[in-house]
Amino acid sequence: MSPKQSHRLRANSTAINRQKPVQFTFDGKQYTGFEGDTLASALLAHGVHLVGRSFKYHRPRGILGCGSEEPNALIRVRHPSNAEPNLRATQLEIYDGLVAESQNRFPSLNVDFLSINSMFARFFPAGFYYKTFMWPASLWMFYERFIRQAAGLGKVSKNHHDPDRYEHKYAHCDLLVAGGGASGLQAALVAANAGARVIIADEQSELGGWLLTDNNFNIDQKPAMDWASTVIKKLHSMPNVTCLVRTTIAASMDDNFILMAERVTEHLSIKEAHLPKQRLWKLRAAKVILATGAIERPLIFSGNDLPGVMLSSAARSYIFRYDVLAGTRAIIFTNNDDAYYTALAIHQAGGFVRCIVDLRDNPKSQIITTMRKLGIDVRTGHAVIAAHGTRHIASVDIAEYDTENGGPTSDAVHMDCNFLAMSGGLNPVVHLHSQRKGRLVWDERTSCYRPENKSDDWVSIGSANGTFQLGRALAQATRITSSLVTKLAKENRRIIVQEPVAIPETDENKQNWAPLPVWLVQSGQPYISNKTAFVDFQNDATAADIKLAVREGYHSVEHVKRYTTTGMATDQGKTSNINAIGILANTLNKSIAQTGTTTFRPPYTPTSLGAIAGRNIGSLFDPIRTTRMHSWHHANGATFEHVGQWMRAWYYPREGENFQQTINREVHATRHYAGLLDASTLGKIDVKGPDSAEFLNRVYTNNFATLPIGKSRYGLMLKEDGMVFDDGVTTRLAEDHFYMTTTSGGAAGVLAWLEELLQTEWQDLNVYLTSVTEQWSVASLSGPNAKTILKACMSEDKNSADDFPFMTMKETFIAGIPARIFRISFTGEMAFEINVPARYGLALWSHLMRVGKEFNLTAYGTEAMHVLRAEKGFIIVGQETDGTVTPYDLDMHWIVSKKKPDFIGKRALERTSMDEPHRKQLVGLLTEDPNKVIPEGAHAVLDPDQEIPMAMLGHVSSSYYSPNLKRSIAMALLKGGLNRKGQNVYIPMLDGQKPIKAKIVDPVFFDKQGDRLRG
Amino acid sequence: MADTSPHMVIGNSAFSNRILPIIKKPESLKTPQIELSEIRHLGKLNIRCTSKTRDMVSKLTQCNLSLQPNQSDSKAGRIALCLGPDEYLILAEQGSEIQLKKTLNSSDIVKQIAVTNVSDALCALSLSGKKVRDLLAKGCPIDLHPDSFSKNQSAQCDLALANVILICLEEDAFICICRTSFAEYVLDWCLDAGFEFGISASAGI
Amino acid sequence: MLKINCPICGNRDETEFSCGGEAHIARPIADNKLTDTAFSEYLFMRDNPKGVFLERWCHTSGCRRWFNLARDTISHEIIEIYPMGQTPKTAKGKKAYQANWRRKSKAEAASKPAKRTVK
Amino acid sequence: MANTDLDRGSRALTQKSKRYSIFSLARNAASYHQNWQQAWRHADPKPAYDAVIIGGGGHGLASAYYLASIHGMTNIAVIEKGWLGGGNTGRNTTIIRSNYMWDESAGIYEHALKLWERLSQDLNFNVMFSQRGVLTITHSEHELKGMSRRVHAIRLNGIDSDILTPAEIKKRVPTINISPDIRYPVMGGFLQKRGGTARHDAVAWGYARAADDLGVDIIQNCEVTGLRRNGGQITGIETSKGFIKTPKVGCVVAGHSSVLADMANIRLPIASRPLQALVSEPIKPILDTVIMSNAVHMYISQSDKGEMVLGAGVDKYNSYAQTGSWPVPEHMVAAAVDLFPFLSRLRMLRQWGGIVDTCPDASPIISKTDIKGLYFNCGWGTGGFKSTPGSGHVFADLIAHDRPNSIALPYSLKRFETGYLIDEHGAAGVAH
Ligand SMILES: Cc1cc2nc3c(=O)[nH]c(=O)nc-3n(C[C@H](O)[C@H](O)[C@H](O)COP(=O)(O)OP(=O)(O)OC[C@H]3O[C@@H](n4cnc5c(N)ncnc54)[C@H](O)[C@@H]3O)c2cc1C
Ligand SMILES: NC(=O)c1ccc[n+]([C@@H]2O[C@H](COP(=O)([O-])OP(=O)(O)OC[C@H]3O[C@@H](n4cnc5c(N)ncnc54)[C@H](O)[C@@H]3O)[C@@H](O)[C@H]2O)c1
Ligand SMILES: Cc1cc2nc3c(=O)[nH]c(=O)nc-3n(C[C@H](O)[C@H](O)[C@H](O)COP(=O)(O)O)c2cc1C
Ligand SMILES: [Zn+2]
Repeated sequence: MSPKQSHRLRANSTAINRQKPVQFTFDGKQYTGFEGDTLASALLAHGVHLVGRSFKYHRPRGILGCGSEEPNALIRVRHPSNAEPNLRATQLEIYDGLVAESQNRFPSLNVDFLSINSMFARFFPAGFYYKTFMWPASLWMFYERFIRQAAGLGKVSKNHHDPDRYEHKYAHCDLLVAGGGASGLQAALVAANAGARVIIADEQSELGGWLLTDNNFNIDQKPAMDWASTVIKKLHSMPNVTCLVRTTIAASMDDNFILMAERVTEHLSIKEAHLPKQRLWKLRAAKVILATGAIERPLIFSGNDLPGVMLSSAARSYIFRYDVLAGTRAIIFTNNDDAYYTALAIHQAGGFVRCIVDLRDNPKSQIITTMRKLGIDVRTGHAVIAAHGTRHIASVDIAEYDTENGGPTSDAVHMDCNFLAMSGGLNPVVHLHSQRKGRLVWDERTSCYRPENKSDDWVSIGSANGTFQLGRALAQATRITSSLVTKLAKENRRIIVQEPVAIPETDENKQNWAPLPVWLVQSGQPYISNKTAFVDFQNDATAADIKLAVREGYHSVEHVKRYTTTGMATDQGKTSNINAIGILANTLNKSIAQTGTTTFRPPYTPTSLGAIAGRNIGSLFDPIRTTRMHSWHHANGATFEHVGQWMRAWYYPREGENFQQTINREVHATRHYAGLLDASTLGKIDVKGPDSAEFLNRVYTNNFATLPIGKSRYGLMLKEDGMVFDDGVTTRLAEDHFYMTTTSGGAAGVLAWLEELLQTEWQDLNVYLTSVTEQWSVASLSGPNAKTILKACMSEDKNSADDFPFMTMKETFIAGIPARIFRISFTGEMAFEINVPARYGLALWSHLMRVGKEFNLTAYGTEAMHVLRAEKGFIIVGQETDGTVTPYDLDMHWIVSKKKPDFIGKRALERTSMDEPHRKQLVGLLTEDPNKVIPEGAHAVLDPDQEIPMAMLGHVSSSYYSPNLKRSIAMALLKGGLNRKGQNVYIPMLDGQKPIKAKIVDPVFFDKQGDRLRG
Repeated sequence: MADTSPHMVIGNSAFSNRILPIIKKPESLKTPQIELSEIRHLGKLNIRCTSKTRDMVSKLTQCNLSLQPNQSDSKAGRIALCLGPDEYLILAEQGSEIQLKKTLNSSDIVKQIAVTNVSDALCALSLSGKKVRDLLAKGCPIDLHPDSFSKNQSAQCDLALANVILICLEEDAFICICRTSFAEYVLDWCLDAGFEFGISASAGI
Repeated sequence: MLKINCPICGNRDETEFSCGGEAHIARPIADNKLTDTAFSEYLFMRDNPKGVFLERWCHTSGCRRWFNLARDTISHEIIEIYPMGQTPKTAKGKKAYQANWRRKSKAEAASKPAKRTVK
Repeated sequence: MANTDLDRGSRALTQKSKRYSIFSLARNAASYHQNWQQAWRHADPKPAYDAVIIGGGGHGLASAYYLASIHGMTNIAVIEKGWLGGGNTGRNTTIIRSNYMWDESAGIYEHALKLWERLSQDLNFNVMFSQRGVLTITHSEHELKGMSRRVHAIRLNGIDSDILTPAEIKKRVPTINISPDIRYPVMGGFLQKRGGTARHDAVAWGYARAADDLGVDIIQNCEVTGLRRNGGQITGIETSKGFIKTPKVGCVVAGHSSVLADMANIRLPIASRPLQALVSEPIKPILDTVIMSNAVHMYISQSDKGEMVLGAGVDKYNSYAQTGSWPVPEHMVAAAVDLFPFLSRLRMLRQWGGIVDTCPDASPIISKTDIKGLYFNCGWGTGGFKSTPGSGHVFADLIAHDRPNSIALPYSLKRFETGYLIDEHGAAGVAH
């Protein structure tokens, strides 16, 4: 049996559905609320105020607000497979089966061991960490453990599994209206009537904004909320309008790029699997209207953080929206008229308003008279100088107050109570305006920061603009939206200006919105009371902390923020920042405008990381690219290697083979019989146009203008700094037509670079580039039997395989498949790179393997390819080079044309430092012990016994066991390497083993003359 | 030339590693609201030419190339797309692109143009159904509202992490062209994103 | 996130583009002799103004065309977009172009064929 | 390197009454903390100084502190246009490590790390240097090879570095996802145990307080608007608070270096780019090691206050706006959620950017210029917080002696002419 909803009123709000009771638990106890309740309203309905403990002092905390501004009521929700910390009870809509619990307490809310911190609070003023825990130095890591353990709010579950979906959605509109209060609704209506594509979004569960709370007057002769409902209904019916609720506008960025976080199923007890938990909208709006309303400021006095102390507007919302009377013996503490309406509401709901304490000396308003007439004790020129209670407010001290000099001028009167509603005036919600670097101006009259409406693209209206009077807000909404519509209509024929647009009329109570700003209510003993006068409730920053920061020289508002952590909690200071600035300004004897504000940053309220990640996780984090032969590799047991986004067959282990055995077998087979490699991932670029030869001449270091048609040439590309960028073989297909290949990883970069050169540097060249990487599948057939196999597969003119000189190309048919065959070799064996239109890739591969079987054809992967080429001393860009290596360093002087007047990188190579003998240069290494394979990446030194730090010569870039040479081989980039051939070096090991001794040699280990490759 | 063989008419599927059809849908739905299939028998020709030779190319290919970038035109079973000021893509019946290329390369303007067969480099997916725009909007940043992206419009843009060309055929029917090596990614992405509306992916024709 | 009006494709999100950095860096011809210092100005030294910056961008995910752009590096406002090979037309853009130290650099002078021409 | 106390510039605090200790804390608690003194004076500029440091970030303040404490130059000032530490010092993800690949980098970063290890004591200000270990994870065969190269070099340079297998990583970081099924599975990593994080603001404040104590004037809200020179010699600076005469000017303004250089008609190879970071809501301790991944572009740690602190790679275009572009953090979050699934149910609390001074070789510039008396310390880009003490230390030495010491020498501007770059791109990836 769950307890009774003792504080639920009999009234009948439309926001909650009394027909639908909802069961939930909080800290293990069962409660019943109604559909439409938030966790906060449902708990308050049971008289539960204590819902959490504060961050630093573990003070008991209750519910302060009624929406996203809430700093205190952070709770954790348990799900079957995980838990979600730090959710605001004031926004969390209850559903059947909700399991919620309080945070930051041990063992329980009522008894929290760390609340002892509160007693020692005087030892932990702001910044105390910086002053202590320094001795002895070695113990900081020990202290830190405890500090960390005490900090932090909620807990996440470690064995977390998130079954939920999170969606992203791009959207575009003519006008985004942020906030669905009276102003926002009117703005949306005006724009929608003109035919604009409108999105209106509000973070609450329904549109209406403040009207949902304050509904005792008329708009256009209808009760305010009826007017709103009519507008909402109209908007819903229009195809050009999208109405979003539970949608927080999280960020406003350059060019009206807006992020919105929509909570789709969080409030439902049955969450259908296909619907996302949240949806992140990525919106581009032509214009934005910010109608985000205002947030009430607390008043700062000793004990203002006790459970039972609430914002006045929140208290009113709980009464009107949720039919909940949060306190039965209420003190109202205010510096403006608005709180009197809360007093009235409490009174009318049957609560007892013990006293209205007004800081203003002699305020005059109809409502004050009304309250006095009702016999309520109204004390103007007074202040609540302290609130008392242990886990709940029990009493207050009230005294006459001198607002000029800041202090009580009479003895305090003690009054008991169980509730306090406070109002310090309104802060327009300027966050989205400020995120865009919109300026703020301090408005002396209304005592608030207002946005400076300067942009054509985003405008603030209504309370968000400091226009608190409803009638004026509606007029403003109408006028400003109409002018935006006029601008939009100039660019967009869909939008038709409607004139004149009627402004809704209101009969609201005329009230004085201007508060009397008193940033800090002092008791007679300020040193003591300031320490319990909370400014930032969540981070436990007090008025005393702010004053201490100033005393210690932290004067900038940004320093105060960082020294005291004010405004840095999960509410980002929605209720605290302006008060803190006020106290700071007073302490520094400056005006608020001179003091400034801290920087507003996204998001408006914390935004789920899961929603931000969306579906770009798991296998969809980054595309995987595969070749057309992939299924064969897979079926034949290949292990794959990542090469950029490509998955390449790395090696094909057979039953019982280890890695090295597989590689040995593949390498051996290729050298002795024949091997087949899937080379489809090589980048391929079709180069066509009259200036193609000239172009290639400029981008390669060697000469391509002289390349005869049908012939291929290896080329090296540098960047303008002279460093090796890419390499590959390019073939001339026709006078004005070339077929270029690039490395697999470099393909996109090379194409982009070449395009850039053509479009920016050399616009005079007439050349077209087209990527054909995926158009062709490539099988590289190599080994002594390669020609035989090729011949066996050729469909016509088989003899042409005999007359096939090295570095030439032929177009023919293989197994009936049209093919371009290149007689080039990366293994040092007689080899053919067979290119076929990609759709035949698999057919070609399978055919070659079938026919090759009797000639011992073996599929080999990239690892065997690496070994084969290393035996020949061929470099791999990215392995022997790292962006700091020139062709000279690779001992490839031969490939750098001395004749060409220019090519990319030429001038850089001429710098004096580029050909200096002590640069790191490519050499081969042979270990003394032929069975020792040096780990790749290891560094060589001359003297292994020297002290650390050692003088290193350079690193081993490639290192393998060569089954053909029956020994290990390695390549290295060593300082002055070319002149050191014949010398010994040592390679120190990481694992404590003895350094490996090796001799510097030429990097070509096998078939130095290249007889095999030429055939 | 290598690609002039009659053998080219066999189908070209980017999904040789996949078993289709796959249907993903919420339990509440009877039938999926989005259909995806590969258009396998489609020749694709990339043509580079300037305004000087464009009319000639139009004539030789029987395609209307007097298009603005990101516009398409379909005529007699061929779709021509303008990808940029000097770049066009022609989608034609399987095999006919070979003939087209031959025609262009044996014309007088051969020196001034570049014609590249990209039939196997690109994969064409047909996406249709009443929720198709909602699906695309999950990963495509351009404005897909029917007012802004309607019949005969096309766009080279991003779809999630792949680069694609979208062609609007009808209010609720699109062609999505991507590089074949990205096709599986695009398929997987669509299947996952389409679950909300129900999606069926079939091998296509 | 910027909205960039590609001269070919129209307004697109910044994510579709790649930024190529400072525009109007004329490439010295290797044949024109330059000191290492003057060459390093071409290779490494970059204009990095707080204010109007002329840079070049490519619509990588779209038409793959390069174009120039004048952008305010404080407000991110795009002042002007103009074709490759041209100089800015707006007053702000013109000023940024002319005020750039590079206009007087040796490297820029060496970008025009001197005694011999390349080809 | 820094061996003696004098080398470290250790002066603790000369004014005994200002020193922080357990006792001072207790004493002050008794008097309601009414008697704490200002951490530093709010000085007004004098007409002339022996040297001026422009930029009140960590590097500038450290430079001033070491000029005063080691080189005895106390008639100096730090000029800051805004508030101390409001630049990148106040907005970085605070990763500290010295496991760089090239000898030159190992030289400066290890020098800095040694200074970090005693910095709280040296400054009498707890900068909360937490040596919880920095683990760089790798996701491909290719990266494993790169890691091997780095670790070998690092170890031979005498810097601690351990290679960990995925299982060992899982043991140290239980919340990490080492499933082979994710797109970039964790294949290994290397750990610098001495690496970690520090409380960024405290670094600026601690240096400011210690420098002030030695007589250095710290002048905030004072923007330098011009550099005055006579022929080839610097003679003073124009500021929003008037002209200040001085024969030596050290520019340490990070993202604004090109702006300052322009005032002296000097060219720098610097691009000012946004670098972004974000924090989640605070939670109880769950991650005790700093994790970095170059391949998926993200790094993450948990602050002492409990937020998860995440950072990514640098944005693609120049900007002075201190904000970045959304796709960058979005990608970083996806990478982080993949590696740490528990993050999906956390929320981003705040997201911001800084203006980092990126250099073509991803290494800094600590250099004289063609103008006598004008020095630049910049180009730290995305990774200079870790070097703060070392950078200040060698820069002070350069300014005092008008000659770079052996650690600073490779970082001269001349390298862009000779081509002797210190290319940390390939080796460092995201260089934090
Ligand atoms: C998001 C982010 C994450 C980072 N993460 C790391 C990390 O994990 N590890 C790491 O080692 N590094 C990191 N860095 C880099 C690191 O923050 C910087 O390299 C370092 O803090 C630079 O310090 P600084 O003192 O040189 O510059 P800053 O702290 O920027 O100080 C320069 C100061 O100069 C002032 N100034 C500028 N112009 C003028 C003028 N005209 N007159 C007077 N004053 C002027 C500025 O106001 C500023 O205060 C990160 C940076 C960012 C932005
Ligand atoms: N607390 C108050 O705002 C408050 C208090 C008293 C009276 N009023 C009265 O309300 C009327 C003003 O109406 P209004 O329309 O300007 O404001 P409003 O408060 O009625 O509406 C603002 C709406 O914006 C929403 N919102 C704010 N930030 C958001 C974000 N980032 N994302 C999504 N939604 C967001 C809020 O949930 C709210 O519904 C005035 O007459 C004023 O006197 C308001
Ligand atoms: C390591 C680190 C931790 C931070 N933690 C928080 C935090 O807990 N709460 C918060 O609001 N901001 C936090 N910030 C961000 C700062 O509030 C602020 O955004 C950052 O210093 C940049 O300054 P700016 O946003 O004022 O421009 C943190 C910043 C850093 C560098
Ligand atoms: Zn474009």
